[in-house]
Amino acid sequence: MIQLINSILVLLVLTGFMLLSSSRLSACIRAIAIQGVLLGVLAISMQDGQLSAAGVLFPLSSAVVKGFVLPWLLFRAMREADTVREIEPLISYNLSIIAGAAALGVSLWLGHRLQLSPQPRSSLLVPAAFFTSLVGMIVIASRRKALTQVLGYLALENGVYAFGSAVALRLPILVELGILLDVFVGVFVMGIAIFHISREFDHIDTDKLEALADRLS
Amino acid sequence: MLSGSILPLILAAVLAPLMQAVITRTKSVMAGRLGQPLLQPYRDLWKLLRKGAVYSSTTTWIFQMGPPVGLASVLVALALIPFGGLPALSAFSGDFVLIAYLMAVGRFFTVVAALDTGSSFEGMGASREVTFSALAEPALFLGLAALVRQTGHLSLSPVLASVSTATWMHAAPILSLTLAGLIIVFLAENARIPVDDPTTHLELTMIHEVMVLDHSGPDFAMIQYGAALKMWLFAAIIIGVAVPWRLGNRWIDLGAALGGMLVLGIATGVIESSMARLRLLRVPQLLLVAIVLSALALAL
Amino acid sequence: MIVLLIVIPASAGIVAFFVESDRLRRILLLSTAIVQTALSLATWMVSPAPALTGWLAEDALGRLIETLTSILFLAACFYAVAYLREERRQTHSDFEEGFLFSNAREASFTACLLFFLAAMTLVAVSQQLALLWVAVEATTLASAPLIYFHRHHRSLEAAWKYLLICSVGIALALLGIFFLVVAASNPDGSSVPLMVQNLRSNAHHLNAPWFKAAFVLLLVGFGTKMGLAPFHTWLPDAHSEAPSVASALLSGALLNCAFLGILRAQEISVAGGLAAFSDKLLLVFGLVSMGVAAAFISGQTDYKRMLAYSSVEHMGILAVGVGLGGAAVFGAVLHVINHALTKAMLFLVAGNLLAVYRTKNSAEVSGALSVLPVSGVLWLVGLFAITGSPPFGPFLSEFTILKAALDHGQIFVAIVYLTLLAVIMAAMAAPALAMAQGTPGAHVAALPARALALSVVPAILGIAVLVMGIYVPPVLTRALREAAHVLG
Amino acid sequence: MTALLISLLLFGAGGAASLVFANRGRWPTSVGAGTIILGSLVGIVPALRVALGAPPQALRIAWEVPYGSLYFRLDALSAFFLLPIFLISALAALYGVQYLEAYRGRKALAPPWFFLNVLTASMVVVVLAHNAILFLMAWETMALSSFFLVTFEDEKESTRQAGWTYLVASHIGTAFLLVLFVLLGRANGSMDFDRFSASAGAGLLFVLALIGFGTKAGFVPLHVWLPEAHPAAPSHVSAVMSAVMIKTGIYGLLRILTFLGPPHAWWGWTLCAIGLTSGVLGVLLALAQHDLKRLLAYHSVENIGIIALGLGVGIVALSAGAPFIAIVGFAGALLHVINHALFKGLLFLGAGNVAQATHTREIDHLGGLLRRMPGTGATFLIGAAAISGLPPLNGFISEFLIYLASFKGAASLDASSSVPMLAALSGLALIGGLAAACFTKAFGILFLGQPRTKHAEEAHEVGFTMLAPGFVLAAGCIVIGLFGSTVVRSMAPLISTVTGLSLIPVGQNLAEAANSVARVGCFGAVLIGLAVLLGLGRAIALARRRVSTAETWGCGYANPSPRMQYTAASFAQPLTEIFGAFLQTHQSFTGSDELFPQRAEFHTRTDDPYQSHLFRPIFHGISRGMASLRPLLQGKVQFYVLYIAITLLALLLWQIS
Repeated sequence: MIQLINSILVLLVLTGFMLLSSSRLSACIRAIAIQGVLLGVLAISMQDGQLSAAGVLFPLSSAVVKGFVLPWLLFRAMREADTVREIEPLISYNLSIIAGAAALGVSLWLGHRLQLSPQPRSSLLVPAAFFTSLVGMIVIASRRKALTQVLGYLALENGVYAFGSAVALRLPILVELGILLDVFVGVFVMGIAIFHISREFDHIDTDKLEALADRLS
Repeated sequence: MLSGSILPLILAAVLAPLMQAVITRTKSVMAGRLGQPLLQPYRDLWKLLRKGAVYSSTTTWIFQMGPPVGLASVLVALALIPFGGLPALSAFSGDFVLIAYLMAVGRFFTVVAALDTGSSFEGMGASREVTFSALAEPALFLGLAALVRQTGHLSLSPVLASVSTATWMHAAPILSLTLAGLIIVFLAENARIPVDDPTTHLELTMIHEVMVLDHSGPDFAMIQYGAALKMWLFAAIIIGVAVPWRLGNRWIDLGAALGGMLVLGIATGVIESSMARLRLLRVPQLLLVAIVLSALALAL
Repeated sequence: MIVLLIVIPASAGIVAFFVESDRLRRILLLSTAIVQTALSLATWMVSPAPALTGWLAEDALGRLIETLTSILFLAACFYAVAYLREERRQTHSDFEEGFLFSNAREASFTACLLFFLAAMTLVAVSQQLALLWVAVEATTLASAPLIYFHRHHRSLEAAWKYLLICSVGIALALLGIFFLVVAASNPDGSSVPLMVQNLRSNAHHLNAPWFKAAFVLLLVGFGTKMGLAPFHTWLPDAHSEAPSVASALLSGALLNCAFLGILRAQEISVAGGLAAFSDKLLLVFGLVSMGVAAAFISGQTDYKRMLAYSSVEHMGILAVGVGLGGAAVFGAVLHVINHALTKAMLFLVAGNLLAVYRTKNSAEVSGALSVLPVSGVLWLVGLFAITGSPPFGPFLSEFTILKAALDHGQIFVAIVYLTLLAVIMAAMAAPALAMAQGTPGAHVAALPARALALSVVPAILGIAVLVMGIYVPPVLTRALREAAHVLG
Repeated sequence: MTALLISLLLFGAGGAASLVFANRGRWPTSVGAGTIILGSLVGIVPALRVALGAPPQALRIAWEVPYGSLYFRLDALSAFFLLPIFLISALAALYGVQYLEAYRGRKALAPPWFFLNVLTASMVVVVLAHNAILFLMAWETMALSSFFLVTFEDEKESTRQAGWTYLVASHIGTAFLLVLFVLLGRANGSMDFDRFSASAGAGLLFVLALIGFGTKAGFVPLHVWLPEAHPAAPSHVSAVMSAVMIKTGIYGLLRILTFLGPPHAWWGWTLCAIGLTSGVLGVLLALAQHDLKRLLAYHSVENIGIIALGLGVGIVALSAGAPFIAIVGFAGALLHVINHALFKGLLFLGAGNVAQATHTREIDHLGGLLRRMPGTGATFLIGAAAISGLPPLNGFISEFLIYLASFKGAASLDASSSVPMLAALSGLALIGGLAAACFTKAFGILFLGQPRTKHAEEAHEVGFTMLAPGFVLAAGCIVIGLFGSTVVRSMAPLISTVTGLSLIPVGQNLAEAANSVARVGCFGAVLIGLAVLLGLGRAIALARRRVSTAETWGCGYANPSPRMQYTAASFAQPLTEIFGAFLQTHQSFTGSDELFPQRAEFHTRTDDPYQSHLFRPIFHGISRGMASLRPLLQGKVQFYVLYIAITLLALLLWQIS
């Protein structure tokens, strides 16, 4: 079991790097999709042995939403905005990978500082979750395309969710559903926004979205 | 209220023009001339009093108000001046403040009267008058403060009464510094050389005389008489400090004081004929010197 | 009863989305707002029973925020109805760039307003932190379309930034809540339910490092939504581009709801004896926010942005107040009310000025007092109130906070606080006065007969601000004490 | 107390009514002015009674605001300040009736009446308040209402600028007061004055009070708002503000002193220093002005300086244990509060008459007004003589007392304590001289000689209701000047409240001083009598002689023109030259110095050196510093998220490790 969990977490980290390194949006979306599925599996495998209906049903549904529904939405948005790759991000891909490495370091330090008690199944859990969130922020902060930023936001959410599924098993199902719903609606609304952006500016580079600022008058 | 003696007032009223005569006489003697008779000022006053008057069409009642107020203020002030050991007609704590401000009243109305004519020359004189008097005031008050601090009294009569040979013995430097300051104020307030030249004929260089260009007849008489009284007033204060002999016998004391006045008059004459009028720009410096002297007297 | 508070606006929102006739929809909006206000006022008479196994319950703090929200919403609705009518009439050419644009469907706007209300109410009454989180996120999603009411690129940009930044922040807040679960879990590993009550009662064996991390995350997360610097970046854009009604609700109501999230965390921290730690953070962010606000208010040419930054400032004041503890908390909670009323009024008035002068550049506005007497006067009232001069409400609350700061010997805090207040006052007064006074320029739009509500609603709010400055009702004082009590 | 509440009620009602009847023609005017006058008449009675020694009255009502209570207390100090407030406000209201008519049609007249009522009411509450919150509310209401009165002519850019300066200045001042009151109330946790105690270190509290109240009073360098606001305001408002409103700053300072217990000597030294600088710089700056109301505004600074000198002398003496000096010093300062109210009110109203009759405040554009406006001219002359401290007018009496105190101090106190005394008396002398210079200039150039422009030629006397207040005030100046001793004797309760010394010795010391004042009065009367006699004498003498009129003697030049008259600028030039270092006068000369010069122009302008060299740089510095943060918000959403991330990590590193 523990091996499974660890390997899932490692995969989670790897998808994070994939998200950071790949310039093709489709690849990034896939990375997010994989993360979604991984999280579902993780959530199930965390509750060692005693499987409850809810305990299985909910992770499955979330896996479905995160692994398939959202990616589908995003692909549609991509097609509407007919853009395939993130050209010249604010910082180069190498640099963002280095940033990712740094993020990994920070996450490990944090995991060392914040010990779960009693020891959870994997000491990798906290670092991996935190790393995924940081990757999400790095992506948002370093990419130009609105779509990529949504992906970043999803990665952030995945990180949070990974942590949640690990420690907060006992979160009431209602809350979990609420959270899931929120993520879904969030992405949905953002998708609409992206649609409007692409219609307004006929592309989705956010560097056109800099009209509002406090420049020296 | 009227505790003291009326004699100082009478003496001032009678002898004030004489002092001016002394000064003029000294100057002419110094210049090798015979000079006018000592009673000339009285004659002039009498002549002016009998004349009619010419008023500028520009002027208003302010102009006519100037001379009476000016004269009245000096007369009232003289009622507070002791002389030769005789206490003033009236004395109360702080009376010297009243004296100084009565002088200010006279000045204020002389100045507005001058401005009333709308003449640029009189305006100029007025401007200089207020400038220099504004600087002379602090010097005067610091000098008075020095005397007050020395004697511990708050009224001019006791202050001057208590300046005795003994005081001079132990506080000579203080008193002489104060005296020097007061003398400068005396010269400035009475428009004498080196501050102002009363006998010049170029209006542009005058201070006091130019302010009264348009006054004539009785008005001018009042102004002249007032000027004489004002001079007497300051001289009396100076003499009160400078002539400290109080032998008890009032006639001798009076004589000493009068002698002092005579000397002061002659001294003024000598100064006037021995030095030239300062450039107007230098006058403030002279007054600052006076302030410094009095301040020094206080610091000692 | 509590459920009703949420269900009524939510269902009304759904209905409103499908109602075609404007009249009916507007009537629906107004009646919902009235009912909501009536209900929330009723909760002061009879405190409602907790619902959903205590997930929804009204404590003093919640009730205050909830009532305030519904009252502001009521005011906003009356204004909005009039505003929407006006919007119908005039052609939409952009003030700044002159291009033509359309508005969003009024139906969806109304619906979002109602959903927004429902979400905010849920925030106020939910005792379950995760639920509270869901509610806060819901407010974001419900209000984003409000910001994008005018369909042009600037408002779109504002909406996008709002969505993205707040979502990121909220995600962090969720992480914080999970951390809280860990921090609060019993030694044997079994975790306590995420109810404020239980968390407070179990606070004595909080796991300090985990809780600190949790508090930091919650502060950053909800702070983003609340507009604490340096997370406030969405706020000026959103407030300046949203229609004034929306701005009024964002500043007056939404920010308080986000603040409530932080207050919940603070409650736990106080109960757990970690106040020293959380107070420090709150003080730092409070003063930083005030400073940043001062920096961006001075020389600010856009008067709606100026008001937005002033909101940042006042959020900072709230943080300082809570961070100081003691009597300052009372002041802070009082300030929540004062700021909400004042700022809502100011934004509504700003809306009126905008409609007449058709510019957001304060340099191009002058003589409001003569063009719009009521709005002009209210604008000045608002200016003096918001800069904390008597006899208006904010003075009392700001004074209370200052007094507490000095009484606790927090001299440094007091000095910075006063200095920044003075700077902000000086910086706000110059443009705001120039707008109200002087002679109106030639470019002033010809006045259409404007609806009465547009000036009556802010006037009522203005009167409320004045009253709050010279008479704080005892019942309110009691509620404030009760609310302040749990916050140390 | 009830009477005072009634008068407050009247002010409130009048203010409200004048708004309600805003568009009912003359209603707002008559209602607004009427209530002020009526309220003042009602209120002045109890004030007078308590000021003359009736026991203090208090009234405390619970008030539902934090730390607040409606706590009014009327003791000798409050009563004393109430007198000028009521008197000047009533007269100003009467004056305003006609003054504001000039604006009918161009501006709404209801607001100024509303705000004048509010201003009066708030001033009354300020001096009555016995609770910090109540005080602060009234204090700020006072500032706001006067702000709106100052910006009455808000169509002028300069006026708006002045308003902003005033608002910011008073706001900053209030900030210091907030701290002051909180610290005072800290010990007993109550904001009622009678629970106050100087627990937090009396020195600090004194400094806070000095800055906070000094801003309102106009101590240099906190005076910068004054020369802006007073000229901008309508003249009757300038009169109220300059004559009584800024005095509330003095009131506040005295009130605080009563909480601080026995004063330290350095407080007195500080006050003397401030008084000296304010007095001398105030009068110098006044001397350099060409705008009549600006000139008067600077004279307010000067007179506040004189008051500060008196207080300083008093405090030094108190701490040195010399009751007579202390009592006389305080008496002088406080009497000067009333006196300044009288003659400064008179002068501002006179300036208002001139401004309305000639539509200009430029002294150098006027001249020869005495013939055209005899009433205004005569009253203005009395005011000018009074403010120059000339006997037999009131200004001299108060300055005389301060002189008396400082001479006594110079005579009796030890070397170090006598330094402030000497500074005071020499300073007073200099100030007196300069003030005389300034007002001979003002009166001479305005009213004497010949009109310099059409403005002055076409001037004609204003109506009776605008003259009457001036007459009343002038009469006041003369009465106090002649019967000052009675006033001084009656100040015993006040002085004992302020100094904390017991009534009997205070009475005796005051009586001693009053004797001198009585002599001064007598001599003043003699002076008048003698002057009249001499005048009569001359008239009789000239009656039977040839009295002719001619052109002014132009030293040979036959036809002088008005443009050849001495101007205010040239009149003041020697003094501004001498003290140039303090004034920084800008001079601009256009013209040629050829053999036959063509048309030449010479201008001088004197800005406030503190405004231009102290405060403006500070404010610019602040705004520049603020602007340096702006690049942080350049609109890139990526950066915004980055800020969040960085802050988060920084916090975690800071808190968790």
